[in-house]
Amino acid sequence: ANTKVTVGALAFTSHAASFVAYERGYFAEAGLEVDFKFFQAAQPMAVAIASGDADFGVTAISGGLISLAEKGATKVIGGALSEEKGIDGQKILVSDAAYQAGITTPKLLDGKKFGITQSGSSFHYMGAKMAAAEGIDLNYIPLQKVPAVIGALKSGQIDAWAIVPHIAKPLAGSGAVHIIGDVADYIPDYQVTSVFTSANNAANERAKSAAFLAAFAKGAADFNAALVDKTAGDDAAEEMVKLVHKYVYADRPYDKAKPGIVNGAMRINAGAALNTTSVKDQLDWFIAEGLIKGHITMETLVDPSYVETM
Amino acid sequence: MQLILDSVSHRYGDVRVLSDVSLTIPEGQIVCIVGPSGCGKSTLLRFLGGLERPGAGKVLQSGPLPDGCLNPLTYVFQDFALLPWRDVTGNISLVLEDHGIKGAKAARIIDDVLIRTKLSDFRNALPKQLSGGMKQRVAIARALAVSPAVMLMDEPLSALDAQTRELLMDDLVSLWTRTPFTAVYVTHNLAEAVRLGHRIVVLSRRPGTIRDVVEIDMPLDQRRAGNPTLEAHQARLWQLMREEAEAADKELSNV
Amino acid sequence: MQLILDSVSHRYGDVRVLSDVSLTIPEGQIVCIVGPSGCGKSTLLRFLGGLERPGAGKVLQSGPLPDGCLNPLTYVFQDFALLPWRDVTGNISLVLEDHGIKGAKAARIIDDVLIRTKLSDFRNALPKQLSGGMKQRVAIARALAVSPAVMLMDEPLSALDAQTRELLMDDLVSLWTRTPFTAVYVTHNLAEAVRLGHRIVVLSRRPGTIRDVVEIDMPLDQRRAGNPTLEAHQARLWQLMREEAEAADKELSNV
Amino acid sequence: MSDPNAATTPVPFRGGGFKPERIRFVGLAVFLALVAIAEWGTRAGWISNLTLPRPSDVLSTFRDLYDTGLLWKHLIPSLTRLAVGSVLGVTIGIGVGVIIGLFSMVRAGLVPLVAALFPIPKIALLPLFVIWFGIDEGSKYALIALGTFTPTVVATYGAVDNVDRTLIRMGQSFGLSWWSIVRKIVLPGALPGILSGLRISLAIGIILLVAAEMLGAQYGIGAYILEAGSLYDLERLFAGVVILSALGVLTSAVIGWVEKRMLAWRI
Amino acid sequence: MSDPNAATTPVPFRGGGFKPERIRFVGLAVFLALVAIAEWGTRAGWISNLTLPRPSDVLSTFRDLYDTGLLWKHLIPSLTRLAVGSVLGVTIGIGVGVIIGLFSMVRAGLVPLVAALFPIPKIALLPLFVIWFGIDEGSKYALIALGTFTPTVVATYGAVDNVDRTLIRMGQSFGLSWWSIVRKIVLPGALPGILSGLRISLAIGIILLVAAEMLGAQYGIGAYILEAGSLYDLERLFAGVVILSALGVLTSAVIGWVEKRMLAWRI
Ligand SMILES: Nc1ncnc2c1ncn2[C@@H]1O[C@H](COP(=O)(O)OP(=O)(O)OP(=O)(O)O)[C@@H](O)[C@H]1O
Ligand SMILES: Nc1ncnc2c1ncn2[C@@H]1O[C@H](COP(=O)(O)OP(=O)(O)OP(=O)(O)O)[C@@H](O)[C@H]1O
Ligand SMILES: [Mg+2]
Ligand SMILES: [Mg+2]
Repeated sequence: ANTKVTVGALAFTSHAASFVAYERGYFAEAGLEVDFKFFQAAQPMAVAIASGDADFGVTAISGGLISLAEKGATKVIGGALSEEKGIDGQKILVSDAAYQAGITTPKLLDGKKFGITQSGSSFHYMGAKMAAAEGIDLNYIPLQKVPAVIGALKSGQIDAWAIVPHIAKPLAGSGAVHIIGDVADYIPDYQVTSVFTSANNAANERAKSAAFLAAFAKGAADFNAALVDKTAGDDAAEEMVKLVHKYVYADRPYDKAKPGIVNGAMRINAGAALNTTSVKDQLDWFIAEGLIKGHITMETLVDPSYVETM
Repeated sequence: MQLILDSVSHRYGDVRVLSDVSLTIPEGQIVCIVGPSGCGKSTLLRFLGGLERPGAGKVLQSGPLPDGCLNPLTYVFQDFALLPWRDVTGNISLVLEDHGIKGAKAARIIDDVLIRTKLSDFRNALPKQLSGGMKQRVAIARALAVSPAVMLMDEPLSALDAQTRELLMDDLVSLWTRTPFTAVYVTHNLAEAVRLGHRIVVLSRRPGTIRDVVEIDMPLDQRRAGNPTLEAHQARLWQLMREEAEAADKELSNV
Repeated sequence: MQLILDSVSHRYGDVRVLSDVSLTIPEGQIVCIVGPSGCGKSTLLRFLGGLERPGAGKVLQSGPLPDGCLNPLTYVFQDFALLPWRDVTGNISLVLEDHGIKGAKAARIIDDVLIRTKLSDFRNALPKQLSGGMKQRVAIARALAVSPAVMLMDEPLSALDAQTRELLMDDLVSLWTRTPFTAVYVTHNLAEAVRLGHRIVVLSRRPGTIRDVVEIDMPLDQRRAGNPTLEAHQARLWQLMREEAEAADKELSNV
Repeated sequence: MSDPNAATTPVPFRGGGFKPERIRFVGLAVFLALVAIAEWGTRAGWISNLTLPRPSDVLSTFRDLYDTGLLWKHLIPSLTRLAVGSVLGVTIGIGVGVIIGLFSMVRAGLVPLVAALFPIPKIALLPLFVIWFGIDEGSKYALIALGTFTPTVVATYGAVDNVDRTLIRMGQSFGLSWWSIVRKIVLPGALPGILSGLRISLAIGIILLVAAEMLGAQYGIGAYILEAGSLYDLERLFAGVVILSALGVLTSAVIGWVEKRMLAWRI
Repeated sequence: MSDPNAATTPVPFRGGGFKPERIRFVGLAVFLALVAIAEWGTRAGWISNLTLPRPSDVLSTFRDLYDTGLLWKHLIPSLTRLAVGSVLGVTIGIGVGVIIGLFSMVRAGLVPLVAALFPIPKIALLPLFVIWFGIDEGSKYALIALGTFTPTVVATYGAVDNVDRTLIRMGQSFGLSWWSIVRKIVLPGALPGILSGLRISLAIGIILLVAAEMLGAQYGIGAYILEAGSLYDLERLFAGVVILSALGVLTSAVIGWVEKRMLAWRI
C-alpha cells in the first residue's frame, strides 16, 4: 500500500532532509514511494507543484510561491532551514573592489548595487531587511540565477550580496569577495525555507502529507545531529556527508565536495516546525513592497495544522 | 456547338471595360478578336469560358456537344499554364483524371494528341526542358485531349518568338484542316488574324465595342504569308486600328 | 565609326555557341542579325558592346567618333532595362550624371531626346505607369541621349504586342531617316528585319556561323508592309531558316 | 440575335475563388471573441486562474501601469535598448550584407560563418556577453545587435543577389562607374528585400528584449515580464506580453508604411 | 578582313563583375583562421580565459562528451524534442497556413492573430507552459511547436498566395474540382515557399531548444549549455553552442537536399 509521491528538489544541502529520509528508508517506512524530480531553480519547482507535476517541495518563501498560494494552488505546511544564532548562517558579501574602496560594514552600502536573482526572491528580502535596519538604500540588480550573481560579484559589477555559508565561505576564501556581516544579525530566527505542497494535498490528502512531514522530520533530525549539532560523532558526520554527496556536488570528487557540504549545514527545524512569526514578517514585507496583492493573509499561505508553529 | 454573346457590358470598379458587345461564334469556324491593349479582349474570353460573369448581358451556348466531349469550352493560355512539376504526359493526364479517365484509356487519348501535335518524342520532358514553342504545343495537346467543342485561345502565340510563331501557325492550320474545330482566337497580331481567322472582330479602344467584323473567305490552307488578298485585309485592319493602338499605347496607368 | 568582328568563336563550358564569325558593321547602316533561338545572337551583341570577351577572335572598332559622343556603343535592351524607381527624366539623366552633365545642359539634352521620341508629356511618369511601347521609347531616348556611335539593339520590340511593334518600327525608321545612325539589330522577326535592315545577317543554328548576308537596297522610308520586294526577301529568309528554327524549337534543354 | 437550332443555355460559371479578399473587422471580431471567452471562462471558473488571467484584470493592471507612470519607466529603457541594439545590428548587417553581395571572396568567407551563427540561441551566450560587455546597457545592446545582425545580413545579400542583372548590365553598357552602379542601381534595387528582412530582424529584436533584460535590468518590459513570471503574477505577465506584441505589430506597421512611401515605384 | 580608314582599336571591355562566383574552401579557411587566432590568443594570454575558451580545450571537452557517452545522452533528448515539437508545429502550421491561403474569411480572422503572436518571446511564457503542459516533455514540445508554428503559417500562406493564378484558372477552365485544384495545383505550387519557410522554422526550433530545456530538463544540449553558462564553464558552453550551430547547419543542408530532390522541376 505504497502511495506514490513526487518530491521536487534542488541539488543543495538545504534539501538534505529529503535525501536522508529517502536513503535511510524513512519515506518507505511511512508508506511513501518517493520519486525525486530535480529542478534548476526554486521558481519552476513551485509552479510544478501548483500544476500537480510534483507533490512536495522545499523552497524559500518567494513572491512566486505566495502568488501561487493566492491562486489557491499551494500551501506552506512546514518549516525547514532556519537562521539561528550560534550556527553559521547566511553571510553578507561585498566584492573585492568595494572592499578595497572601504566598504567594510553593511552600513556603508548606501546606494550600492546589491545582487538578487529576482524581485521578490529571498535575496531581495534579506537585502531589504538589512537596508531597513541600517537605514540605507540599496540598488537591487536582478540577475536571474545564483551563478550569474556570483560572476557579477567576482568581477565587481555588483557590490554586495547575501548567501548561504557554503557558497559564501569558499568565495571569501579565494579573496575575490569579502564577508562583512551576518544575515542573522538583521533577521533573527529567519525561516529561510519551508515545506510546501499543493492546496489539494494539504486539504484532501492529509494522511499523505502528514506521512511526508514525519519522514522529512526524521531525516532532518539525523542531519542536524550529524552536521549541525555534531552530537552523533565524526563517523556519523562522515557518513552523512557521503549520503548527501550522492545528490549534492555529485560531479565533484568527495574530497572537494565535503567542505561545501559541511559548511552548508544549517539547522533544519526539528519536527519541521514552522516559524510563523518570520513567515508573517516576510509576507508583510512582500505586501509592503507591492510585489504581491495586498489582500493575501497568512491563512491563504500557510496551513498550520500539520506542524508545530513558533 | 455555337456560342452567343448577347449585349454584354462590364465594368471593373470605375473602369468600363466592355460596352454592349453582341457576337455569335458559329460552329466550325475560327473567330479572331483583335483590338488595342486593354480593350477587354481577355475579359470577353473569360466570359465566353464561364470563368467570369459579365455585369450585364448574357453568354449563351447552343447546339449539341460533339461526341466524347469532356470539357466543352477549353482554353489555351498565352503563357501556356503548364504545371511545371508534371511532365508532358502528366500535364495532359491532369485534365483527364477528374473525369475518371485513367490507365489504358487515358494512355490512348494522350498518345493520340501527342501524335497530332508532334510531341511523341517528348512525353517525359518537364516543362522547363522545353522551348516556348514546345510548351505551347503541349498546351494545345492538353486542350485537344478533352475534345473541346470550342477552343478559347488568348494570344496563344504572343509569348513566342517570330519564327516559332510561324511554325505553330502552320501547325494550327493543319490541325484545323484535318478536323475543323470552333475557336475564338484573341490576338494583337493582325498577320495572325488574317492567317487564322474565318472572321475577324475588331474591337474599339476601352470600353470595347465592336467596330467592325471582317470575313475572309479564303480556305485556311491556301493562305500564305505575302498573299496579296490577305495583305490587303491586313492593311485595312491596321488602318482601322492604328489610331486606337496609338492612343492605347500612350495611356498612363494609375497604379 | 565602324565595328569589326574578326573570326570570333566562343564556348560556354561544353557548349560551343559561336564559331568563326567575321563581320563588319559599316557606318550609317542598320545591320540586322537573325537566327534560330540560342544560336548566339545575344552573345554576339555582348561582344560587340564590350560587355563580354570572346573566347577566340577579335572585336575591333575603327574610325572617328561622332561629335559629343558620350558612350560610343550603346544598348537598347529587349526588356527595356529602365530603373523602376526613377521617372522618365531620371532614367535619362542617369546616363548623363556619370559624364558630369547636370543642370541646364542635361535638361537641354533630355528635352531634345524626349521630343524626338514623342515623350515630352510623360517626363515625370514612373516606368510602372507606362505601357510597354512607351517604356521602349524611353529606353531609346536614353540611348539617344549619349549620342552613340553605334546602337546595339537586342530584340528591342519582341516584348511588345504586334500593334505597338508596328508603331515603334515607324518611329525607328523616321529617327533614322532624320539622322542616320549605325545599328546592330538582333531579332527573330523576319518582317522586322526586312523593314529595318540595310543588311541582314543570317546565323545558323548553334554553334552560330554566318549562313548568308542579304542586302536590301530599298530606302527605309519607302518600305511598307505588303511591299512585294520585301515579301520576297522575307520569304527567302524564311526558307533559309525554317529547318533551323524547327530544330532549335525541338531542342531539349538540360537544365 | 441568333437562331439556335438546339436548346440555348447559359454558359455555366466555373471561375471565382482562390483570390484572397480583404474582409475587414473579422480579425478584430475574432480577437474580441477570444478575449470574451477568456473573460467568461475565468469568471465562471471553468478556466482556472492558474491557467489564464482574467482579461479585465490584465486591462486594469495595464491601466495601473499607465496611471503610476511605471509604463514609461519600463517602456523607455526597453525602447532605447531596442533602438540602439537594432540600429547597430541592422546597419552593420546591411553593410556586411551588401559587401557579401558584391564581392565573391567576402561571400565565400562570411556566408558559412553567418549560417553557423544563425542557429545559435542568443540566451546561451548571455553569460559571455556579461563578461564581454558588462551587466549594464552594453551587453543588452550587444545581444539585440547580434540577434538582428544575422537575419539582416542574410536578407541583404539575398536582396543584392536578386537585383535585376539586366539593370546592372545596362549601367555597365552606359559606362557607369562601379560606385555609381552600386549607389544608383544595386542599393535601390535591394531596398525592397532589405526592408522585408527588417520586419523579421525587428521582430527578433523585440523577442530578444526579454533575454537581454534577464541580466541586471531593473526596468524594462522584459524585466517586468521576468519579474511577473517569477512572482507568478499572470496579470502582469500578460500585460507585458501584450505590450511586446503590440510593439511588434506596430514596428511591422511602421515598416509597411515606409515601404509604401519608399517603394511606391513597385508594380 | 576590312580596311578601316582610321585607327583600329579593340572594343574596350566594361562588363563582368556583380556575379557571385563560388569560391571553395575560403569559408573553411576563414573558420580555421579564426580558430587559430583564438587558440594563439588564449595561449599567449592576450585573450583572457574569461573572454574566450581555448579552442583546443573546447575540442577536448567535446571529445570527453563523446567518450563518456554523455554526448548521446544530451543529444538524443534534444533531437527528440526538436523532432516532436517541430513536426507538431510545422504540420499544424502548414495546415493552418493553407487554410488561411484558401479561405478569405479564415485569413481575415487569423492573420492578425498570428501577427500578434509572432513577436511574443516564448521564454516569457515559460511559467504558463508549465501549468498548461506540465514540466515534462509536454511543455518542451509545446514551446518548440509554438515557436515553429507562427513562421510556418506565415511562410505557408505566403506560398499559397504566390501560386501562379493562371495555373488555378487553367484548372478551373478544365472543370477540375475544387479539391483537385488544391491537391494538384495549389499544394505542389506552394511547396517551394513552404520548404524555404521550413528553413527558418527549424532554425527557430533549434534556438528554442535552450528555452525549452530551461524547464526541468536534466539532459539535453540546451540544459547542458544552461548549466555550463551558470557555472561560467566556457569550454562546455562553447562545446554546446557548437553542437547547436552544427545542428542548424545540418538541418539547413537537409532542407537544401530535399529541395533539390523534390523541386527538380524548378527552373
Ligand atoms: N480583375 C480585374 N480587376 C480590375 N480590372 C481589371 C481586371 N481584369 C482586367 N481589368 C482591366 O480591364 C481592362 C481590360 O482588360 P483585358 O485584360 O480584358 O484587356 P485586353 O484587351 O486583354 O488587353 P491586352 O491586350 O493587354 O491583353 C484593362 O484596363 C484591365 O486593367
Ligand atoms: N552566361 C552564360 N553561361 C552559359 N551559357 C550561356 C550563357 N549565355 C548564353 N548561354 C548559352 O549560349 C547559347 C547562346 O545564347 P544566346 O543568348 O546568345 O542566344 P540567342 O541567339 O540570343 O537566343 P535567343 O534567340 O533565345 O535570344 C544558349 O544555348 C545559351 O543557353
Ligand atoms: Mg489580354
Ligand atoms: Mg537573345
